[in-house]
Amino acid sequence: MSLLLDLFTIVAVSGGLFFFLAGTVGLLRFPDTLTRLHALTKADNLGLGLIVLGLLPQCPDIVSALKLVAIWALVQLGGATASQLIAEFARRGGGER
Amino acid sequence: MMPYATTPGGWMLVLALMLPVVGMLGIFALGLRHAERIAHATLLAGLAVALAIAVEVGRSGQAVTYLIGGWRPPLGIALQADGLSAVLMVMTSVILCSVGVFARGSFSSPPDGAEVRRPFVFWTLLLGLWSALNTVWLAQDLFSLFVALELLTFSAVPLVCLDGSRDTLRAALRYLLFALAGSVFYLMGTGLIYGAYGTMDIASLHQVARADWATSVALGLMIVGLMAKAALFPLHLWLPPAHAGAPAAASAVLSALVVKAPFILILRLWFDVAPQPLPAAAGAMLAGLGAASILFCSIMALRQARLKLMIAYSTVAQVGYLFLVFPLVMGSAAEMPWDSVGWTGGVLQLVSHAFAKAAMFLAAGLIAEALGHDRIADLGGAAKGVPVTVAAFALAGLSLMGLPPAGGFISKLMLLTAAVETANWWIAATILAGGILAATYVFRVVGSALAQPRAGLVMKAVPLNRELAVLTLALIAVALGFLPLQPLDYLGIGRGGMP
Amino acid sequence: MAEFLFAAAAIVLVLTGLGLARMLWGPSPADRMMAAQLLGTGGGAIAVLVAIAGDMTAVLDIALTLALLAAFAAVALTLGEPGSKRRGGEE
Amino acid sequence: MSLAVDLVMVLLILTAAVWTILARDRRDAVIAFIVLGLLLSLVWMRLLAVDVALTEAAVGGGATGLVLLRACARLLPVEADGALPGLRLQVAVGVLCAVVGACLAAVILSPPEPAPSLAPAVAAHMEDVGLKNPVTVVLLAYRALDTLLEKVVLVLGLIGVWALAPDLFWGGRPASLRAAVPSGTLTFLARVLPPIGVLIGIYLVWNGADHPGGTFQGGTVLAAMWLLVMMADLGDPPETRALRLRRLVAVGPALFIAVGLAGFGMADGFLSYPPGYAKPIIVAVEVALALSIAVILGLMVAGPAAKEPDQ
Amino acid sequence: MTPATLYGLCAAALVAIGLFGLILHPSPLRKVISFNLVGSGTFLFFGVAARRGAVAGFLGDPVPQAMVITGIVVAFAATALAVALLLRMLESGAPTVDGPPEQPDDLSP
Amino acid sequence: MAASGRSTTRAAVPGTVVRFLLFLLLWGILIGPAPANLVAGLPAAALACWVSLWLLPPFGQTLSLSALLAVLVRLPGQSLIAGLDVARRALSPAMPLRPGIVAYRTDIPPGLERDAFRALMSLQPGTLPVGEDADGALLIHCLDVDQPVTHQLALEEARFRRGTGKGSHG
Amino acid sequence: MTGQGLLIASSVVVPLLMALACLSPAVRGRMPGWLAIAPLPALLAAFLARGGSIVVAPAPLRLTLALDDVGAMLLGGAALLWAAAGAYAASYMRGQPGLGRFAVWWLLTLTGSLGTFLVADLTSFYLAFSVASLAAFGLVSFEGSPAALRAGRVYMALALLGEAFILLGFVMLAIGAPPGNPLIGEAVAFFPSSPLRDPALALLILGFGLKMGLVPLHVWMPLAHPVAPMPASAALSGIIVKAGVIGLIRFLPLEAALPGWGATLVAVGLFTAFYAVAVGVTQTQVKTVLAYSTVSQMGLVAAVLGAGLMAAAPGTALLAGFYALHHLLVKGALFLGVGVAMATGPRHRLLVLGTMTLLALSLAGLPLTSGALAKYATKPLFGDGLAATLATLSAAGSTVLMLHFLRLLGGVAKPGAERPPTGILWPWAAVAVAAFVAPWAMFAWATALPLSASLGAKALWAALWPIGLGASVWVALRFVRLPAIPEGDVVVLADRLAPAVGRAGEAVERADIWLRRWPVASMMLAVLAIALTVLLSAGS
Repeated sequence: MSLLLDLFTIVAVSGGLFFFLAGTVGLLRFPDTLTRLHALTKADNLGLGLIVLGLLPQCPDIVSALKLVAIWALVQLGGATASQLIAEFARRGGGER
Repeated sequence: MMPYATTPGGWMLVLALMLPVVGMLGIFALGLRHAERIAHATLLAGLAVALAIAVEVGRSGQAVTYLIGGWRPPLGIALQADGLSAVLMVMTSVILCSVGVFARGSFSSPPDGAEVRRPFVFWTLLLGLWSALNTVWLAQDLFSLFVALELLTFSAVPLVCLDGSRDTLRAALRYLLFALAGSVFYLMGTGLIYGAYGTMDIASLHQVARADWATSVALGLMIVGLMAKAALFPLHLWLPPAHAGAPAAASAVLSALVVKAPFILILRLWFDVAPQPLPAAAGAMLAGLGAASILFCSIMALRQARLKLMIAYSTVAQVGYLFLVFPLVMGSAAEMPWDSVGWTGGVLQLVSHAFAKAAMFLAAGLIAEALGHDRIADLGGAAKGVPVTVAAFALAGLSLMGLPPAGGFISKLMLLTAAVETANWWIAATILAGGILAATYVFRVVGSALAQPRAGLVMKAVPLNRELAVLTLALIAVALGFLPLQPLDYLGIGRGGMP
Repeated sequence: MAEFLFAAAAIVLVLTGLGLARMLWGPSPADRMMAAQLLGTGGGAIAVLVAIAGDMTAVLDIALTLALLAAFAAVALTLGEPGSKRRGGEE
Repeated sequence: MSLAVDLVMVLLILTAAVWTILARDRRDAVIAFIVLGLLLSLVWMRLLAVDVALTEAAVGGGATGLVLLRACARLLPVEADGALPGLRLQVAVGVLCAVVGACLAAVILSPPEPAPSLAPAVAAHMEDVGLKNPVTVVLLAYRALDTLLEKVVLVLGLIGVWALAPDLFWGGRPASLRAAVPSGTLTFLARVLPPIGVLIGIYLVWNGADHPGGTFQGGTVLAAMWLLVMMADLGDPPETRALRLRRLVAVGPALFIAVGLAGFGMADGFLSYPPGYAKPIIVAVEVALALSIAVILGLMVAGPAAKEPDQ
Repeated sequence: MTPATLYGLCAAALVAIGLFGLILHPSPLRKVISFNLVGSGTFLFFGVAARRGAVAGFLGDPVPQAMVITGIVVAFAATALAVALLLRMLESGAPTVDGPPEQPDDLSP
Repeated sequence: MAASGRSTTRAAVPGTVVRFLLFLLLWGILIGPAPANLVAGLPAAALACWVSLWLLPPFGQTLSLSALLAVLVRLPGQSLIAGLDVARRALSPAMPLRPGIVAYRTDIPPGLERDAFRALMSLQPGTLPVGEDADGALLIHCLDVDQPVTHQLALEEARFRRGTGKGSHG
Repeated sequence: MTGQGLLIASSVVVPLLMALACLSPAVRGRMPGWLAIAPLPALLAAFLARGGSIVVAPAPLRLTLALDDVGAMLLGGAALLWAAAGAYAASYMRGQPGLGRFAVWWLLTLTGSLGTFLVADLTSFYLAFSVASLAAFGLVSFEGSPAALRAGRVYMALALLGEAFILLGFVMLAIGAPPGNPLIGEAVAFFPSSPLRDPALALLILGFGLKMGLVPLHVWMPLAHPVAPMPASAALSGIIVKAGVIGLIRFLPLEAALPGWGATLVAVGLFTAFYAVAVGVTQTQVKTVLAYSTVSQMGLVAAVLGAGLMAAAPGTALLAGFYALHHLLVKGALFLGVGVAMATGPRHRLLVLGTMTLLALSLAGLPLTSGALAKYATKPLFGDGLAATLATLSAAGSTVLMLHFLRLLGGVAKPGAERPPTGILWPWAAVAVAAFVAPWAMFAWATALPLSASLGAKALWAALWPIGLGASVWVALRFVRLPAIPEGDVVVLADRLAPAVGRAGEAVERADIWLRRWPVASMMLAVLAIALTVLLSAGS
């Protein structure tokens, strides 16, 4: 059982790492500001989500696990709004002078 | 070094720290209507506490100590009033009380009780500044001293730009930034000290300090950071505009007291923290900068067209004298540093300059109020309009010049004696040259103030109680000249145990 | 398992670090701010990994704080709009 | 392996630091500084100083960043930064700073053996206080004076900021913080996040007695939430003349001092706590302090009064 | 080399970098930022001391950690005050970029 | 303290209670189940609730909890699809991107509801709201304008509106 | 506390209180009329309190006043001249603007100058000396004309320099003496064996010599004395320079023979005596000539002291004092007399000019005048060598200078002047009478020589021939075209330095602006930190 959970953790966390990689690559490769924002929000949020998911079995107690989920939820909320704010900002001229 | 223990009367030290804070919070929370009353009550109570502490130090013949929360250093923080601290505390409270009386005229709340900016800011910051100063005089912990220094900066900077004019804002910003640079240097040093010794307590450090690279770096950073805050040449960029731009009551406090705090800290670092004996070259460097301060900034003072700027430059010069102490004390034959003439001379110079400079700035403020300007060349008639003020200025000037019977004479004579005793001829020459320059710039003002008024000059009347506040300070500066010409035992109280 | 999680944290750090190139290249402030956002998310990930791997649940609070304030900088950035005429107190 | 990670971290930090200095645009510099703050928060975590990491995350990433970005916003239309001076001077200063850095590095490279520490002393007396978070014990018991003075610093800082108001505006409201262009997204965030933030802030304060966290971290989070509300234009900064507001500012330090002075009667003296009651007293003081800190930080960021007081 | 030492060196570098900016940047806002950089480096020195002092079952010496927290608070207050000051100065029409030192023309009240 | 909410109507009380309980639950998640912590938890949750009521007055409409839950449950899946979408484009050497902005006319009235929908949208695959045009249409930035973006969004909107109890307008 | 002590104290305290009272504008307005009263306690003390002393503040301060023989002699003369000049001023300056201010400076100067004769401890001496020198600035620059201001500046600069010399000298003197504030006697007794004897002596001679106007430190005198109002000139030239004399008398270890230093002093003094004559005869202003005469006479006093120091001759102090007293009174009378002469019409002119001639030639040692006594009394000190010859010849020099003075005086009458006002006539007459009488009365007491000896034919001849010689030279000089030497002679060299000083000041200002630039100052911060670190670690 423990082994299975460990395996789950490894798979999920690795998945998370993959999406972080994708996010970073996207951030570096994508051609314009708004596109890059997609990479940031979507890939990284997913990355964090997978990592949180993978860590759940490893949590020492239920409270930490719930806290992990809460963290993920907060990041979702933050990411969803921050990306829009930056997008609005970028579209209005991106702060370029 | 005797281990710390709370001594009888130690609670008064807490009072000295907390009274101003309570007063400040009181004004803040209750609004302006009560500001002046609270401030004056606090000032009086604080003066009483300071005197009581000084008496207790003298009576018991040992330092008054208090361990905060009963925690013994190095874990806890100790407050300690030795003879030197007691003197400084009394000096601080007397000057602040006089400034309080003086400021009644310029920072009173309006009669309708509406809150206005200047009195509110002035009184709260004055009290904040006082708590900071008392902390600097009393705390025995390098980190608490850092916090106290910041407290000092935060109270002092807004006082500079109380006017809100463009130039004073610039001056205040410059002051703040440079003071912060100094603070961060000091803090860096304390960090290294903690890394090396695991304590911030001055007495503990005194026992364990080693002469190694880490300690040298730490001390170098701390002392130079403090020099920046003391505006020692060539780190004086911020002082002239800041001190000249502040309202007179604030300038008096800034010039008389605030720049002294970092110096006292340097003194403590040098003699209480650093591994003894320190290389003579290091002391000579500080004294060399002090000498440069004296000569350079006296000449600058001489060339100013504005009275307040002149006084401000004079502050830089006079602070320079304090730094002459290091080689004089280190080279002295006295058994303990504080038994030497140089030590007493340095402390006396600090105290007498504080009184004299406070009197000068306040006098300059009154003169400017009476005449409507402070151009030195056009001061004619001031002696007729505000004779008491001009007399106070002249008396304070005596002290600055180092002429008898003023306090500045005794202090400079002691420094000179120490210089001759230790064969530091260049220091002797500097002291003398500084005296000549000071006399010249003071005479320039007094002469101008005594000149005939320009035709059609209308002078504003100045309330007598404000003039008397100024005169009191000047008279104290002069009265200090009646101290005997020998090391004061009082200044050694509470320091005896340290080798 | 802890080893793996620590390694994962290290990898996240490296990946986020690469993202900092955006901070240098820009070209617009929005792009640079994205690097900060990335670090917020990545930092949260690192914190949770370290917290669980090192069994220091207190570290979770760091992640919590980072998550809570993640959007804060982005909000602050929008204060500095181009063409904003607002100066001082007047509206 | 582990050192390699640290090396990466150091590289990232130095990159951000250099960019903070070299960035041509001041806003780019501020962003780099925010990034640096987040990285430093991770460093503190790595150094196992979780309390500090929390503080750095809240302040470096949050409060300071906001202050600086707001400054950029208000400086933007007015004036450029002015470039760094010529290359020759840059090289000279660079060498000078490198020497300073080398001096410091030399100190770091020759640490004393064994490393000094007050940890045993802290541990020895933890029982007396009854709290489990050593940092909080240090802050509120052993070195309570520093903490108290630091709060006074904050109050004075606030007075200093307020002092900059033009006479006419004294007592009025600070300049609004609202974003130049209204944004529904921001409003949404400001409606949803603050309650959660308030809860987290209180949690950090309450939890700080026994676990990492504490007054300042919690207070900062609370302040951040308040500022968020102000930025979304859901609430204006309050009038600075309001006595109720001022009492909120003063309540923390005042309670701290009162408790300290009460120590003269009820315990061993100033800032000592009666045995057995230390924890509740400290927590009460912390709560009051957190409240004051939140208000002070919010007001400091908001700035001096910029409008005439309402009649 | 321990991580603490490495971060100590990093702190020294941070100080040097910040100092560079503090000396050379003409604009006060950049100076404030640079000051914060130097401050961060300084705090790291405390952190190194704390980490090295990890004994008695503690992960680190809590005393310097507490000092850093106090230091961060003070540095924030300093930053806020400096920024408020420079904004006010700007509103009063003074140039923000360093010129030669000012000689106030008229300081009379 | 919760009762001090200004506009708390009788009908809204249950909502208030729900919020309070939710915050109390969050408190429990943060600090653990030890009852001693309730000393702080109750006032903290009450304060949070009060703040929440102040910022977010109770809706005058009924929420369909099941429909909302359905939206939330879809979220991780959507998130996964979105992540995979980005990863595919980012890691593919050809980098298949056809970015562009699409205007999307929504029936959701401006206000909190629309803001919430936008937040949701920004987590959807391939879409990122970047503002509104002069007519009040949402401007959506897409990674690939060839995708049937508006169609998808319309479906999402319908689901969302069911959750907020206004599904009939869809 | 004795009556004598109180009298001594009151001679300083009364004028000081009068000065303080001037803080009240009402009092200040009336003060010029009361100036003559201020020195009266001192005059009384000189007669009644000789040998008395009073400790104003006990140990460790030890502020002490004491009146010894030399002090009493000079104090009496000074008080008399101050009183007369004060009365003279009240009348002479009536109606001038700023009289209240004049009174303040006058009273302060007076307090200090009387104090120098009275004080017995080191600190008080320095105090009195400083008050006298610095307050005199107000008298010098009182007129406010460009010349007066320039004179005031030069005076101030040199006075401060002198103060500095003296202070350093005192410090060296006091080192090794008991800590605190030693009495002058104690410090000087320790002096000859002090390791710092030579530098201290050099500094003291420089400082006091500056006050006396020894060449080349005399430059301020011909500038300062003439520009002051007439009564002030009298006080400056008659009394203030005696502060230097009393300083040398008090501080030279006259009991210990120091031939080297003595010889130096004699050489400098005699050179001064002749140099001042040489420059003086080229001058065209009455008061300037008198000022040069003062320089010359003070040179002689210095020479007398030097001679005494060489031989450790007993009684030197009293002899020098005697000579100085004579000069004090005569010079005072001469300055006051210039004012009288200017206000006198042809009808009374002869009497005034006659008196002035007698006074002037008395300075040259005309037989039967008091001046002859002074010269006679000091002659033995010089022995028989070159110094003696030169000292004798100096009388010829004085004659030349005085004749020059008298010739100029003849031409200064104001047109339309009639009888001089009594307000200035009587004070002048009183001083003149005292100048003739006092030395006669004191001769035996001060010199321990029989008065009759000075009236012997040999003595008369010895006094007469130099005057004859001087007169011949003066006549001869009338046919020589004398170069025009500006007032203050070598001070013009300093004037040439003025632009350089100004440029240096500007350079300092520029340096300040540079140093106060942010990058410079903050770089200094780093540089200093490194430097201090290196220095601190150098020892370890």
